[in-house]
Amino acid sequence: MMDIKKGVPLIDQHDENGYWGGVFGGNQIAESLNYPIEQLTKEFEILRHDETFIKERDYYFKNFIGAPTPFIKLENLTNHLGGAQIYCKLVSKATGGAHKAYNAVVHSLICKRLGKTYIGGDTGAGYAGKMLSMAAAKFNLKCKIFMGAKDVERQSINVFSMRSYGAEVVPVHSGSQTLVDAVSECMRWWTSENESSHMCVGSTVGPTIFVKICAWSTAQISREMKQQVLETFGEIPKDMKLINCVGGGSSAMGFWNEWIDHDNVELIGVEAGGPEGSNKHAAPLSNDSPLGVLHGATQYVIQDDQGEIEETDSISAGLDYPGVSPLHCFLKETKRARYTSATDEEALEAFQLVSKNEGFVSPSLEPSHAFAEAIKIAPKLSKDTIIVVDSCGDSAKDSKIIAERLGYKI
Amino acid sequence: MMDIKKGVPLIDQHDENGYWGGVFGGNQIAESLNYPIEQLTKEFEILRHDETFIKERDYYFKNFIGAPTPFIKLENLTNHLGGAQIYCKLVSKATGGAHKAYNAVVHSLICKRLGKTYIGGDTGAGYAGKMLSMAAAKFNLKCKIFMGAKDVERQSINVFSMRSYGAEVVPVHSGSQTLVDAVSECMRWWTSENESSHMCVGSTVGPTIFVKICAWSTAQISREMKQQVLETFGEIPKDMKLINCVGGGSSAMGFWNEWIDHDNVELIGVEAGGPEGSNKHAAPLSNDSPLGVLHGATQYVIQDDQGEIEETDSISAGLDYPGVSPLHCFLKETKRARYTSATDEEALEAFQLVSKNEGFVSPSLEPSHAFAEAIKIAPKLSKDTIIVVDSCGDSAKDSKIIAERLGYKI
Amino acid sequence: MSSKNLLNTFQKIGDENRTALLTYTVGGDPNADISLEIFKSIANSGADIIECGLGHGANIGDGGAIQDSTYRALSNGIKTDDVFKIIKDFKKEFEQNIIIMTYQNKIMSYGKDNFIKKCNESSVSGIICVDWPWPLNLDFANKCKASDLTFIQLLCPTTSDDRLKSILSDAHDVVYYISMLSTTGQKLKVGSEEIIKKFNQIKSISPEKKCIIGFGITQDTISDFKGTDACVVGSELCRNITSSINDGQNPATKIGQIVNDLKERLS
Amino acid sequence: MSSKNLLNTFQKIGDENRTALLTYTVGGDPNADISLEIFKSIANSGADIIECGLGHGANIGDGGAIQDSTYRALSNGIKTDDVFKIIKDFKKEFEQNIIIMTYQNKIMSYGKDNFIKKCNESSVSGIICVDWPWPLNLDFANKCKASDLTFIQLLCPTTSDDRLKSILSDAHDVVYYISMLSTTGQKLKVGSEEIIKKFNQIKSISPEKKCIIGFGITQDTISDFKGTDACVVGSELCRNITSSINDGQNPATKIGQIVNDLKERLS
Ligand SMILES: Cc1ncc(COP(=O)(O)O)c(C=O)c1O
Ligand SMILES: Cc1ncc(COP(=O)(O)O)c(C=O)c1O
Repeated sequence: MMDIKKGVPLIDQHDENGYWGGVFGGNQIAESLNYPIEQLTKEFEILRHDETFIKERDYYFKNFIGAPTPFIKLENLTNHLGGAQIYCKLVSKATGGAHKAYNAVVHSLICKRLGKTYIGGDTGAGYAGKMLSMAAAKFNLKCKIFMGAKDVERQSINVFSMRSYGAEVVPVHSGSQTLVDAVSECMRWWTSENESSHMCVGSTVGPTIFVKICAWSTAQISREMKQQVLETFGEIPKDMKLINCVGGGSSAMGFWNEWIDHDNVELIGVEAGGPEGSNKHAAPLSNDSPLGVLHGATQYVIQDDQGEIEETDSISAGLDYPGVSPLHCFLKETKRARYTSATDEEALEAFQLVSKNEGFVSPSLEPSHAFAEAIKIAPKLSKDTIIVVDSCGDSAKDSKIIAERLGYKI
Repeated sequence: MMDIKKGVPLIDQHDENGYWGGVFGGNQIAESLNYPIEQLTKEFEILRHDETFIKERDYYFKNFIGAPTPFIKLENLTNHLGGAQIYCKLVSKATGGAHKAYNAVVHSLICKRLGKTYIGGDTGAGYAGKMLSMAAAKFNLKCKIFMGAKDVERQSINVFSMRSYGAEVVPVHSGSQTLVDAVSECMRWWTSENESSHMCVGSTVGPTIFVKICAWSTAQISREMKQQVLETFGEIPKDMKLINCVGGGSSAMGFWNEWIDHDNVELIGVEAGGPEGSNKHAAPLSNDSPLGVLHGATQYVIQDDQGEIEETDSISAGLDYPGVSPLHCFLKETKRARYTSATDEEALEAFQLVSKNEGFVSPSLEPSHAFAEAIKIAPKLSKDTIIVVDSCGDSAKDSKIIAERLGYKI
Repeated sequence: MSSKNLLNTFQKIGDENRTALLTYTVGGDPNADISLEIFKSIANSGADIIECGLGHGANIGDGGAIQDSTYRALSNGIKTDDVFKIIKDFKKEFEQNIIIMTYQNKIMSYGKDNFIKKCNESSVSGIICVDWPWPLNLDFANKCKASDLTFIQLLCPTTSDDRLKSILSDAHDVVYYISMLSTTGQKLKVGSEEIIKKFNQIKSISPEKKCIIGFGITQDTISDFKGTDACVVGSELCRNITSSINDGQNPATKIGQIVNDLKERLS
Repeated sequence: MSSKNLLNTFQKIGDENRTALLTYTVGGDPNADISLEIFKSIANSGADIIECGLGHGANIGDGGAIQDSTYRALSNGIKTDDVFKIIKDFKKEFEQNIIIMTYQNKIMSYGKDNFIKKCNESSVSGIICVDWPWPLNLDFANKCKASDLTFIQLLCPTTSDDRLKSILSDAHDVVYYISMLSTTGQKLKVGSEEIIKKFNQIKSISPEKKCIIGFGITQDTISDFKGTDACVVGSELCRNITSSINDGQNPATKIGQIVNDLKERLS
């Protein structure tokens, strides 16, 4: 039986080979990446206990990313649904419009500490790439972003940002031309360039150290939220549910991190169910996909009987990933979190309902999946239940897609 | 001689007819608007001294708009330019991406206090409209936004937001199809609908009460910044210059409000110079345009010898306005502020320089005009001079325009 | 054409137990010649007094129909002086009083004194300025009076009783009651009884002042206003100028016919 | 084809004072038949040992040339069993040892034991797994050894001395030295002296182990590696398969010519 230990940060609950629960994660990488990963692992262990580094991180989190992001009650949505009280952590207000900024800043700071001048990263929705180029510009690093050609097309606003920050955007034309291929290509690049370059993996995926750094960075979300919850309610509510979309899983990990040990807080992850009627779900957890090795880590992954990654399809580029963080596999296996999915259509409807009721929350398509779940369950719950949705991305990047789907003329 | 009084809020330095310096502003409106304007004037005088209202305002400023927005040093830009120390007030981090959120929230709250259920507003860049629809959705108000047809086209991302918040966007096809026509049309609408509807003017223009409400709302920017300046420097720097773009002038007024009485703080307003070589500047102050009456207020306004408003042209929809706030006319006449302009090309260059050097600041085209001035003057100034630029808008809405101009493929 | 003269006209009509018919079209729409022709046609068809718009592009009071007329005149290059010339030429042949209806910036940019002087030279009787409300307009109104021009104050349904009294006490011989809260050219959205009630209130405060009723009056509704001092039809005429032009016809003919009809319906 | 056999082959070549020539192509590229033909052509042209890629779409170690081959095979429906069948058919006629080069997920999804069993049945001599580094691979490597399969450990320029020693001490008879930090198919970006220096270091630690050098070796650079144990050419062959297909020619012919040439340059 896999177990979660209390009082130990989730990111540290792996074994000496980097496996959570002895199974998920690890460093299944080419030998050429062994040295930089060891180096990074050592450096990160030092830095995470280095007060100067923590101060620097917090300075940028506060002054550049704009922490803390608001924690607000969605009165109208609550009234509209009748049932649980719905709150929202407005992470989309982080500079750049999503939680990806935390990981990008931390990786850029690490890159400088490593004495490297070049940083590269993958991106799906474009937020990870946007934030990394943003941070790279600030920290005087050269920057290269790998992005599936399909995503370059559908998330062009974020591509614009990357280019304007001076990053080189490399469209990846192999495979499904989405995030999975971008990550592969980025890892290939790093394999060649790791002596002078640092790699930032855009979510809690990849070799163990990348999972750890990313979750450690986004943990800022729940750290500040815990305070906000206490300020708002005076105590931790008896019955609280935290709903988050899960692509790679970095946003959910950040949103949940401080709550793992609080058993009265339910953690609900929402994966991308894809178009109604399609089988190309990007939902390895809720669809019980088999175990596999992808991008250096063991995880549940959508694959055929040949171990080939299957194409996924989601309206939300950020969730369109066939694998999922080893941490989420671990949370699923230990039953600490439950995972479900929402379809494209449900996400779109949720987007509309939330936008029309609650102007200030303008969720991108990724968190719209989380809202879809909240909308499904809230009416059946009691007024004493607190639902908190992480609105981890801003809709601006999706304006083209949503407008087309909803027939707005823009 | 016109004089500024010390110790009196600038917005209250008008005479009993609403004229600053006896000349600028006023209520040159149709008789049909007299009653609602009187009613609004009275209500606002009550509300601005009502603690409950102030608390409510501050609650939304903090929890929805995300006040305070960051105040940061632009190290790379400072080093690059050599000379004055350049700081930035990152107002673009306000929810929705610009300072327009403050005015929108205040007007929506007022609308509710007035017992009205409908709110209408004008917009140029689309930010004023986006924020108003955002606030309207939150406060359960029906919302109508008037926008020049040309602006609907060039700022389509913001139009998308308005529609998703459930606002009706009315494209205005008359005249130059830009902000000036949108404001006219909005006032016409209000003339008909003022019994049940409230009007929000999107900048510090229009009849005196609208100038006052707007400046009172955006004053949040300098209120919070003053604290940040004190935290950063321990005192008010001996030689500080605050640079802000000026369209209608709401952002600049908000940025300057708390500093009016500090004579060692120079206030520099930057208007839109338009395309290089063109005469269609949207720069009534720096080009010494004659006095005129526009949208109910006396102000310097770009007009021909027949009193007809002349077409302006600016790459930045938000600055593309032939008039300017009476408050700025007053600041110009009393020499408290100095006004200059930047061309489209200079703004674009500034955008690039700032983006590549300082990732986190991603100014829209409006504040890029302010940066252009900072870039011009900083190298000639001493290291003891502090320049603060108000980056009052986020570039996402301009991605199409900038990408086209700079030849980025997106 | 002194202000005396405008009052006289109204009084004469009153004595005849008639309601004065006023028209509004934009001076110079679509160009100087045809505009003059239109004014003549209006006069020949029996209008009592003629309002001549001196349009402004950035107006905030006109609905679509009058905006179209204004943009047409402006884009055909009509200037303030052209409008004065049209009026002057008209007055050479016709008796009807002319009232200029305009926006403040047109007057300011022309120069206030200059504007009044030119009104006098062109035999203008009165001025309505849409965006120059009482009491801000008092200085200018006094100047008008000194030059024998009637400055016509505006009143509307939401003008409070106190304000109504003050305005009327400052007003010249003629005032204008805006029938409803709207720009020009919208459908009449209040009942005519309500309008007439307010008209009566105005008359009870200032029986000696003549009160023009305007906004939203068309061929369909004009007969409701029989018995009042005067009413104006504007947008309906402007709309017809537009359609005549679109149909390639001379708008003066059509406008004449409509004014004839209005005249009949009002008597 | 026991692991003994693979070592014997190397030893025989060493005794002949030759450097073994290894080739890498993707099994099933572009389809089963032609792939088999290519292997035969390679064998007939004098390659000593044949690496057969069992490609994976989401690989993270292959450059463009090998990716193209992989995608071609996969999109033509090649499955793991097809690759085993190609190998089996090849081995019916040829003596050359076959080494499978693959990614961990291919083995996992096939089942580790099953995979080893099938290797035995198909007379595979060794396995290289790009994304299964030491020491994570030890369990599987031991299983291979138990089934008489050589699991070939990988080494690279940044493998630390300590790690190098540990890996070598755990390694089977044959190891693989990745010549530079890169994916497959990139230009050789380090000098061959440097590579040979590291090769010598490896040999000085484990003189009894055979060391294959790979990555970046082409017709242009292969002669530099005379005197080492063995070197592999892969991307250059895959690139030529692609161009032959694009030119409508049989890739087997072209590949045979190149292998001939490589063989000459290496001797
Ligand atoms: C706004 C947003 N939410 C969620 C995701 C999914 O990633 P993760 O599951 O790592 O948070 C992305 C990825 O791009 C994103 O941009
Ligand atoms: C970002 C931004 N800055 C400036 C302006 C100009 O308006 P103001 O001068 O009122 O701040 C606008 C108007 O839309 C805007 O969107």
